[in-house]
Order: sequence, then C-alpha cells, then structure tokens
Amino acid sequence: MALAVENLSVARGGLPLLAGVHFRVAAGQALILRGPNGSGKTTLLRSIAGLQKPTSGRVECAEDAIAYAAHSDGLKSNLTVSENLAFWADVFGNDDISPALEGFDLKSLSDRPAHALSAGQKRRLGLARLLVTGRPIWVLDEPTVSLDQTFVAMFADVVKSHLAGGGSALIATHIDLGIEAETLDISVFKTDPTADLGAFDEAFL
Amino acid sequence: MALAVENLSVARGGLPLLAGVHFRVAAGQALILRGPNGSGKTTLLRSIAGLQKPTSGRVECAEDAIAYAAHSDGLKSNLTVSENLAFWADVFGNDDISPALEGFDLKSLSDRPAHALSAGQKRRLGLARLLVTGRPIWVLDEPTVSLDQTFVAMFADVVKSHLAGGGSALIATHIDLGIEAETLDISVFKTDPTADLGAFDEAFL
Amino acid sequence: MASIWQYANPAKFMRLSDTLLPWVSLAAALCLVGGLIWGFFFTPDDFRQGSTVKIIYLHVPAALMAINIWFMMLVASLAWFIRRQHISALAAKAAAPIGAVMTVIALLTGAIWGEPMWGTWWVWDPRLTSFLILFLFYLGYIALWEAIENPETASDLTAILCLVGSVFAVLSRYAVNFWNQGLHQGASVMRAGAIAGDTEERVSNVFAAPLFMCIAGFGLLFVALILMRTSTEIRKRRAAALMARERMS
Amino acid sequence: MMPDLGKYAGTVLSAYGASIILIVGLVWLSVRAAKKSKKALDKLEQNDG
Amino acid sequence: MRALLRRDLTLAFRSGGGFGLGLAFFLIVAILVPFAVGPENALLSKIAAGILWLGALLACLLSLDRIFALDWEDGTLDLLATAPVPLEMVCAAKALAHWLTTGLPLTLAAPVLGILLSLPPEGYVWLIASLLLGTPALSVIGTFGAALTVGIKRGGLLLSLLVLPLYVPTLIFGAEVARRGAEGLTVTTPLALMSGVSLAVIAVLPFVSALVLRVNLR
Amino acid sequence: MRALLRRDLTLAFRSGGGFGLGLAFFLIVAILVPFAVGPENALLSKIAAGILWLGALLACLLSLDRIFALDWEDGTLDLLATAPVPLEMVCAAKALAHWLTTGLPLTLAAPVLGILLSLPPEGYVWLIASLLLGTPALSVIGTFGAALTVGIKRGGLLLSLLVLPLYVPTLIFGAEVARRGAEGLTVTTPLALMSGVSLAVIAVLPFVSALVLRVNLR
Ligand code: HEM
Ligand SMILES: Nc1ncnc2c1ncn2[C@@H]1O[C@H](COP(=O)(O)OP(=O)(O)OP(=O)(O)O)[C@@H](O)[C@H]1O
Ligand SMILES: Nc1ncnc2c1ncn2[C@@H]1O[C@H](COP(=O)(O)OP(=O)(O)OP(=O)(O)O)[C@@H](O)[C@H]1O
Ligand SMILES: [Mg+2]
Ligand SMILES: [Mg+2]
Repeated sequence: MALAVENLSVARGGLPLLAGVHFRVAAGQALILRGPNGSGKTTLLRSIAGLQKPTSGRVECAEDAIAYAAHSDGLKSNLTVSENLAFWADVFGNDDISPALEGFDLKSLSDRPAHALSAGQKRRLGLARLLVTGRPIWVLDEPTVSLDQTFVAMFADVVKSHLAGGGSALIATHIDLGIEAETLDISVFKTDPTADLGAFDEAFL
Repeated sequence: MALAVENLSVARGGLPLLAGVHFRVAAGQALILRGPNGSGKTTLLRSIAGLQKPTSGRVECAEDAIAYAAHSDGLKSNLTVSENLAFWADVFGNDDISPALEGFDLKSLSDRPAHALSAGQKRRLGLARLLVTGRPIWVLDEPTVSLDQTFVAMFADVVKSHLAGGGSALIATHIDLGIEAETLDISVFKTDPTADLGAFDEAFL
Repeated sequence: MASIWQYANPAKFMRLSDTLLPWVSLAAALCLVGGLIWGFFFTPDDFRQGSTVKIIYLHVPAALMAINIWFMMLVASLAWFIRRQHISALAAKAAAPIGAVMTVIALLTGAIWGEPMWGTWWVWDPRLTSFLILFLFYLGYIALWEAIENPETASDLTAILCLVGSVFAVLSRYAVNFWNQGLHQGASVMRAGAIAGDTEERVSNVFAAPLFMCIAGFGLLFVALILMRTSTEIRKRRAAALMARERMS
Repeated sequence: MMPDLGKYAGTVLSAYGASIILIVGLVWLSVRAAKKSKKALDKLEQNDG
Repeated sequence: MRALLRRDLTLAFRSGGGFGLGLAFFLIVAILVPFAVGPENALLSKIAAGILWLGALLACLLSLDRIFALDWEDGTLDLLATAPVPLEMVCAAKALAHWLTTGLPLTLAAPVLGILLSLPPEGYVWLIASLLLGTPALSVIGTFGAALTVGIKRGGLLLSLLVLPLYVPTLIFGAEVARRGAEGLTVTTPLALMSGVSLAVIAVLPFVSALVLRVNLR
Repeated sequence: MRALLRRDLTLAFRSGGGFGLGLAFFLIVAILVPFAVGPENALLSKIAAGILWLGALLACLLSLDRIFALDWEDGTLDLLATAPVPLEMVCAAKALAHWLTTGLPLTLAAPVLGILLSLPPEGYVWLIASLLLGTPALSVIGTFGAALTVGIKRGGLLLSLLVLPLYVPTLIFGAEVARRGAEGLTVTTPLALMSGVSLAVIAVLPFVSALVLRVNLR
C-alpha cells in the first residue's frame, strides 16, 4: 500500500473541518478527491504532505515518498524555465530535466524567464517539477487550474504513465481529468459543527 | 453597441501576439473568448480594459464602463469580506453591498477576514466585487478558476441576470460556463511569426 | 495533594482565579496604597537627596518587577515547551504588557530622579541602558504575539523568542558593562535587608519598611493582574472557538 | 497634611503622578478587557443554549 | 478618496505593521547610536539633532515600499486604475496616509528620543518644528519613489537608492534648523528654505507620481 | 545544499536587488551623515568608526526580509520543507548566501567610506577586521529573525524590531574594536569577546532558526 490514511482529523484556523478521514491508495493507482469549495481539500492535502499537523489520526507512507504541488508553484520569476527545473532537480538529487521539459512540452520555452510565461505555461512548469522529484506519491491540489483542454489531456497522460511506472497519485480537483481512478467525495467526512465543546479544558481551542 | 474592438493588435514582452482582432459585443450580450494557453487572452483583455497599450487599433466603448477582473482579486487579507466589498463599493460610489454578498452566497462569510477563505471562496469574493462596481461591461479573465460546479452555475446565473439588465460581458475561459453566448477563438488572429520584420525601422520593438 | 499542573486546565484555572482574585486585589491595594502613603507622607527627607528619596518607593519596586516579570515569562515559556498546556503560553502573553509598563515606570521615575541628582534626564549608564534594552525585548515580544494569527504558532514562536531573547539580554548586560562603567547605585536593597542599613549608600531603616511594603504591593498587583489577564485570554480563546463553530453550522 | 517637599516638589510629584497614571491605566485596561471578554463569552454561550 | 484613506489607515493599524513599527525603528536607531559612537554625553549632544533627523528619515524610508507594493501585488492598483477616481487623488491620499502613520508619530516621538541623546534644551522646539514641516515632504517624495519602483519585486532597497538623493535638500535644511536651534542660533533662513521645498514638493509631486503610476500600470 | 546557495546567489545578482543595493544604502548613510551632523572633520572623525558600523548594520538589516519572504510567498519554502534536505542546512545556506551578498561587500566597501568620514588612518585595519568577524553574526541572527517573521505580510519592520536588540552585543563589541583601533588603543579584549559571540551564534542559531521555520510552516 503506497499511502494509507487512517482516521485523520484536520482543522484550519482552530476549526475542525474533517474527521475520521480514511482511504488507501495502492501503488499504480490514483485517487481523485472531490468536495465543494471550502470543504477542506487543501487542508487535507497539506496535512498528508506533512505541512500541517493533523489534530488526530495517522498518515502511513514510506518516508520522503511524497511530492506535493499546490497553487503556488515555487517558481522564481527571474530564473528561466530550465534553471527553475534544474534547481528542484538538484535539491531532489536528480540531474536530468529533459524528461520533465518534454512531458509538459516546455522545450521551446526553456530559456524564457518564468515571469514571461502565461498563466497556463506557469502551471505547466509547476507540474513539470513533479517529474524531477523522482518521488512515487504525487499529492496534487487542483493541478489543472488555467490549463486548456489540450494540456489537461497532456497532464492526464503524464499521470497515467506515472501510475503505469508504479507511482500513485492523490488529486483534488473540480473538473473531469479523464484519468481512470476511484473518486472520493470528502464531504462525507465533514465534522458535526454542533458537537459539544467538551468539558472546557484544553478543548477551548 | 456596448463594446467594439476594431483591428486591434497586441504585443507582450515586445513580441506581437495578436493582430487585427475585431469583434463587437452588444448590450445584453456576452462573448466568450477561447484560445489555447499562451495565445494572448490575458494580454488582449488587459488592453481592452485599458491597462496596457495596444500596438495598433481601437477599442470603442463608453468611458468608465468597464469592470475588469483577473486572477488577482485586489483583496486585502486583513480586511473582512464585507470590509473588502465596502471599500470597492465606496470607490465606485455605491453603498449597498448586500446584493453582491447575496449574489455569491457570501452572507455567512461576511465577517471572516479574507485570508481565512479557501481558494474558491476568495474567488467568489473577487467576483462579487463586479456587482458593486455598477458598471455595464464586464471583462473577465478565467473567472471560474477554483470554483466547484455549484458555484460555476451560480456565477452563470449572475452573469445572465447582468445581461438581462442590459449589461454585457467579455469572458476568457477554458471551460464551459453554461451561458448562451457567441464564442470567439482568438487563435485565428495569431500573428504570423514568419512575417517579415518590415523595413527594420520602428518594427524593432 | 494533586500536582499544581491540574490548574493548567483552563476551567480549573478560571475557578481558582475567580476565588483568589478579590483577595489578592484587596491585599495589593492595601499594600500599595499603604506603602505609598507611608513613604510619601511619613518618612523624613534624605540629608543628601532631599525629598527625592520618596521616588524610591516607585522606582525600586517597578525595576524589580520589570526584571522578575521577564523571568516569569521565561519560566512560563519553558513550561509551555515541556508540558504544552496553553495556560503557560497565555500567562506569558498576559504578563508581557505588565512587564512593559513596569519597565516604563522604572525608566520614567529613574529619569525624573536623575534630573536633580545627576543633572540630566538620561545617561548611558549600564543599568539604565540594559533596562532600555529590556524594554525593547518586551516590545518585540508583544509585537510578535500581535502579528501572528494562529495561536499555537504564536505560542511557540514567542516562547522561542523569549528564550533566545533572555540569552541575548544577559549577553547585552555584559556588553554594556564593558562598554561603559556606570553612575548608578549598586543593588543594595538585598544587603539592606541582611545587614541593618547604616552606610549612606544603603537604604537605611527608615526607608526600608515602607519600601518593602511597596515591593510587596507591586508584587501582589502583578499577581492580581496576571490572574485577571490570563482569564481574559482564556475567555477570548474560547469565544473564538465558539464563534468559529457557530459560523460552521 | 501635605509634607513639605522643598525645591524638589515638582520632581517628586511628577514621578508619583506619572507612575500612578500608568498603573491605573494598566489596571483599567485589564479590567475593561476582562469585562468585555466575559460579556462576549456569556452571549455566545447563551446562544449555544 | 476618503474611502482609500480610511482603508489605508485601517490596514496600517490592523496589520500592526505600518503604524508603530516606523516608530520602533526610530527608537532603535536613537538607541544604537550611543553603542556605536560611545556613551559620552558631550559628543552625543553635539550630534543629537542631526542623528534624530537622519533616524526619522530612515524610519520614513523603510515604510515607503508599503505605499504601493501591497496594492500592486494583490491587483488592487490595476483595479483602482480602472475605477472612477483620478490617480492624482490616489497618490495624494496614499501620501497623506503615509504621513499620518509615520511622519506624524515620528515627530511626536522625537523629543523623547532627544532626551536619550542629550539634546540641549533649546533644541526641542526647533527639532519638532523642522520635523513637522519636513516629514510631509518626505512622504510625498517617498510616494513618488514608490510609484517609480512599483512592480519591481522587493524593490525596497532600489527605492531607497532612488529616493535618498531626493531627500538630501530636505535633510540638509531640516537638520540645519534643528542643529542651529540646539545651539541657540537663529534658524529663519533654513526654516524658510525648508518650508519652500516642502510646499513645492507637496504641490507638484502627486501629479508626477500619478503620471509614473500610469506608465507603470500600462 | 550547494544548489540552494548557488540559486540564492544567482537570484541576488540577477534581480539586481539583493546585491549592490545593500552597498548603496551603506554608501548613502555614510554620505548623509555629514549633511545631518554638520561638516566638521574633527567631529566626523570621532564618530566615523561607530557610524560605519551602524551603517553596515542597518544595511544588513534592510536586506533581511529577502532571506525567506520571497521563498515563502511563491511556495518554495513549502516545497523545500517536503524535499530531502534538512531545514538546518537550508537556514545555514540562507545565512551564508546573505553574508556573501551583503556582509562581505559591506566590509570591503567600508574603508572607502572611511575616507568620506575622515576615519583616522590607524582605524582601517581594525574596522575591516571587526566587520569581517562581526557581519557573519549579523547574518545568522538576521536569519533567525527572518524565520520568526516569515508568513507575516510585510513583516520587514517587525523583523527590525525583533532583531535589533539581538544585534546589541555584536554592535557594542564591534564598534568598540573599530573605535579603539581608530584611537590607537589595544583591541584584544573586545575583539576576543566579539569573536566569541560570533562563533557561538553561528554554531547554535541555525538550529533554532530551523525549529522556528518548522513551526511556521506547520
Ligand atoms: C532612567 C533611569 C534608571 C533606571 C532604568 C534605573 C534602574 C534601576 C534598577 C533596575 C534598580 C533596581 C536595582 C536593584 O535593586 O537590583 C534601581 C534601583 C535604584 N535606583 Fe535606579 N534607575 C534609574 C535612574 C536612577 C536615578 C536617576 C537614581 C537617583 C539618583 C536612581 C536611584 C536608585 C536607587 C537609590 C536604587 C535603589 C538601589 C538599591 O538599593 O537597590 N536610579 N534603579
Ligand atoms: N484561518 C481560518 N480561520 C477560519 N476558517 C478558515 C481559515 N482558513 C480557512 N478556513 C476555512 O477552512 C475551510 C477549508 O479551507 P480549504 O482551503 O481547505 O478548502 P478547499 O476544500 O481547498 O476549498 P477550495 O475548493 O475553495 O480550494 C474553508 O471553509 C475556509 O473558509
Ligand atoms: N515578458 C514576456 N516576454 C515574452 N513573451 C511573453 C512575455 N510575457 C508573456 N509572454 C508570452 O505571451 C503569450 C501570451 O500570454 P497571455 O498571458 O496573454 O496568454 P493567455 O492566452 O492568457 O494564456 P493562458 O491561457 O495560459 O492564461 C504567452 O505565450 C507568453 O509566453
Ligand atoms: Mg483549496
Ligand atoms: Mg491568461
């Protein structure tokens, strides 16, 4: 099992959002998270990626196996496309960025500084970063924002070949990606807001 | 005719992108702009909103009639939702923000500081700003990014009632909004990159 | 006898504070008013400093409190790290403004005192200088609390700042001492307690009794204020939690 | 009743005045904040029922 | 433009940043100077007036990049440019808000710091007067500099570099007033000159800033 | 962590911001001081060593918020935290990059500015020595402050407020070395003390900064 989430509860701004979240993603499989705006997808993914402490529960996966990508792509606008990728490749101990450039059709833009990219091109560069991490589990938050249909399809291809190579993916999205995968609607884990605050001890938070 | 664009050419970073763009949007009508990533939609919309100078051509519309909304919503993260809206209402000389709050279902969030909103909620607040401007022509760049289906529908309703009230809208998007409107694919106006640079005089820009 | 940590439970703490507060406040008011009236009206003038000695009843207690409150914050910060009970962090937060005000009182009364004694409001004497630096630490600490939204993050970061700041405060004290040798009185309150004060440099007996009363008054005032302010912080947290829940439903 | 403060009257009185204002101000602010928080919390808990 | 002014002041107070921290910086410069040049009162009282002016100027300078940068980053400026308000008014409102949250508090704090640096007693009146007349010019010039560097990521230091030479006349006349005041000399000439500079700058620069802003937004 | 260091240096050069502008600020402070305190050489040469130290410190301070803020805003820090590099190394690399782009150039520029402020000839060696030993401490302490205020919008001035009291020991010893050097006195004690502070700070604070960063990213 590549990634197993058990009984996870997450909060944001001191507010419990989701409770008892549990699912498993096997190697070679993807899981699509859905849920209306504000339901806690971003919060959940950050907790799984280890960027935020869950209030309870466990995330089980191999150490250093997760590559996380959110809205902010960690791009430096003064560096060129290939310099940006090369930096992340270096941090993750890789040195070949050409598969990443090809995967998202960035070859022709590789010498362009990142600030001279359009919204969709930036997004592609951000996604290309995933390929240089060499990590098996992708945790993606609305990865196709700003992409047109062609590139959504290209992204789906990249994900499919990642899965075919034994990787796995956890993707929060509002649109249909064209990837064959289970879908999980996280609104079923919504906490009951009318729950009692408890005996007013440490629960005042 | 609410908005008429004639023979407009736009450039970005010194590179001509589109040439000879022409279309008209009548009062009560909307026009959807499509085009692959990097084709110049953002650049075109900024030119029409007057934020960038076109290299040639004309944009005809009544003065102070355009409300522009792009990816950055001009929200102050320290102000609450209603304070943010009230500020813009004040700038545009309105004083009633409740239709805007209702239009995008923000009533329950109205006392929340903007930084405590999720991606989709921020976007709704950004769009609600359009309603307080009181301006007839909306120029929108990918307005539904991060919105879930429910809110895309809600946005479509708002646009429809804006059109029914005699307004008009120009919307660049990659998805299907469910608004009855003409669609214009701007890739037909793409400049020919092999075109001669001309007599190498003013054309070096 | 249960451990004192049971009062780290907010509800128990509030109950304790509610019962203690009136008594502590009363004692603080009695000591403070009594000590100050005694000192102001019923002690003779110093033969050298004239009536300005009366300032000592404010200056010395405030100065002592200023340092001790920082020390208390340091202990509370350590407790927060070790036990992670929010009361510790909140108590440190509640204490900081009191400490800052005490520092200001010490600085102000000192400056006012310095004018007739040294002929200037301010000199860069090591003691005075380190107080000024202490004031900066208080300001930074309070500002950091204000600036961070997430309460848990704020507790952690301010606690770290308090620890690192303490080390640097001690370091600054030595640096400042090295940089300038001072004019200020040596610490003699403690000696005055031990050896009956007789030398003119020491606080003599006539002044000692009301001075100790004032010191006790300031101390009790601090206890009363910290009980009240910590409870306030707890209530604010709980209100925030309730409000958040309400908004969700 | 007022003791004779001699030529330092201004000095001593201003020191007392300033300190007392600061202390009273601190106490007043603390009490006000306490009252405010109590009221807000009571209201919220009432709503909770 | 009351809306903009009100919002800027609210933001300055609420973010706990704009307001108060300029003051803190001023305080800290005044405190560090004795550590740097040594604790002798005679030396300090000689340089006090100048250092206070310089400190106020630097504190002012540091908060300049807040004037437009935040509004630029989150797109507010783009939207303001398409709103029915003249950009000249926007610039003037911004400069006023900046002065109210930095220049004015700095002026009020200067006498307290004068004590720390043993400023001679005669100096206080003229120090305050010169700051009161000079800091508005600093805010207006700073707004101009901020308009020039808007859109440059972390342009803070570039901004300082651009603005500092423009601050020189105000600094020279202002510090001269404060210094002469402290030494008990007459101050009319530098005071008149400084007021002249301030008035001219306040009358003209908001228009230039608006022009610059327009270019930058294009 | 060579990758991070290399990237930070590239960015500092390319954005034209980090590098050079700290220097420019230093230059400008040195230039403005005579305007502020008056042009007498005797007075200037007395305060020169101290002012140069203070100027270097302020220039250093102003560039602190670049250390983490940009990486925070564009999400790089989040990604670095999930990358296979210890955050302690990240903090150390950041501090080193900051020192290479500010502390070192400032040290090299100080003698030139010494001429402007008529620093006595004996002072140069000790000014450079003290800056060379002291500025690394400034960078490391600054990194700690930057880690504390990361995520606070425009935390620049709060950062100054937090960091300045922490700079006091370094400033006192450093300026003392430079001042005594300029007066031809022996400097061994303050020099030893300053080196001690620097070493201790460099050895310990990167770990604390990493802790702080972890809390902030949580
Ligand atoms: C603004 C400046 C001043 C500050 C920050 C300051 C600070 C302090 C501190 C911290 C103490 C507590 C010492 C201790 O008991 O450990 C103290 C005590 C004292 N100060 Fe000041 N002081 C200032 C100015 C003055 C002046 C101007 C005088 C009068 C000449 C003065 C006279 C005293 C005396 C008599 C004590 C009691 C010493 C003792 O017996 O412990 N102080 N001051
Ligand atoms: N600081 C905060 N205080 C209170 N509530 C907050 C805070 N930050 C976020 N929230 C709330 O937490 C909820 C979850 O936010 P999150 O960003 O995880 O949603 P999401 O599922 O990613 O939504 P979207 O599809 O809009 O991105 C939202 O309802 C949001 O309003
Ligand atoms: N400074 C620049 N220098 C050169 N080319 C640039 C510069 N800025 C943008 N471009 C290019 O201009 C083109 C148009 O960008 P624009 O943002 O208008 O595209 P878009 O249609 O909005 O795309 P998207 O759907 O991805 O948002 C892109 O191909 C982009 O790479
Ligand atoms: Mg989200
Ligand atoms: Mg676009």
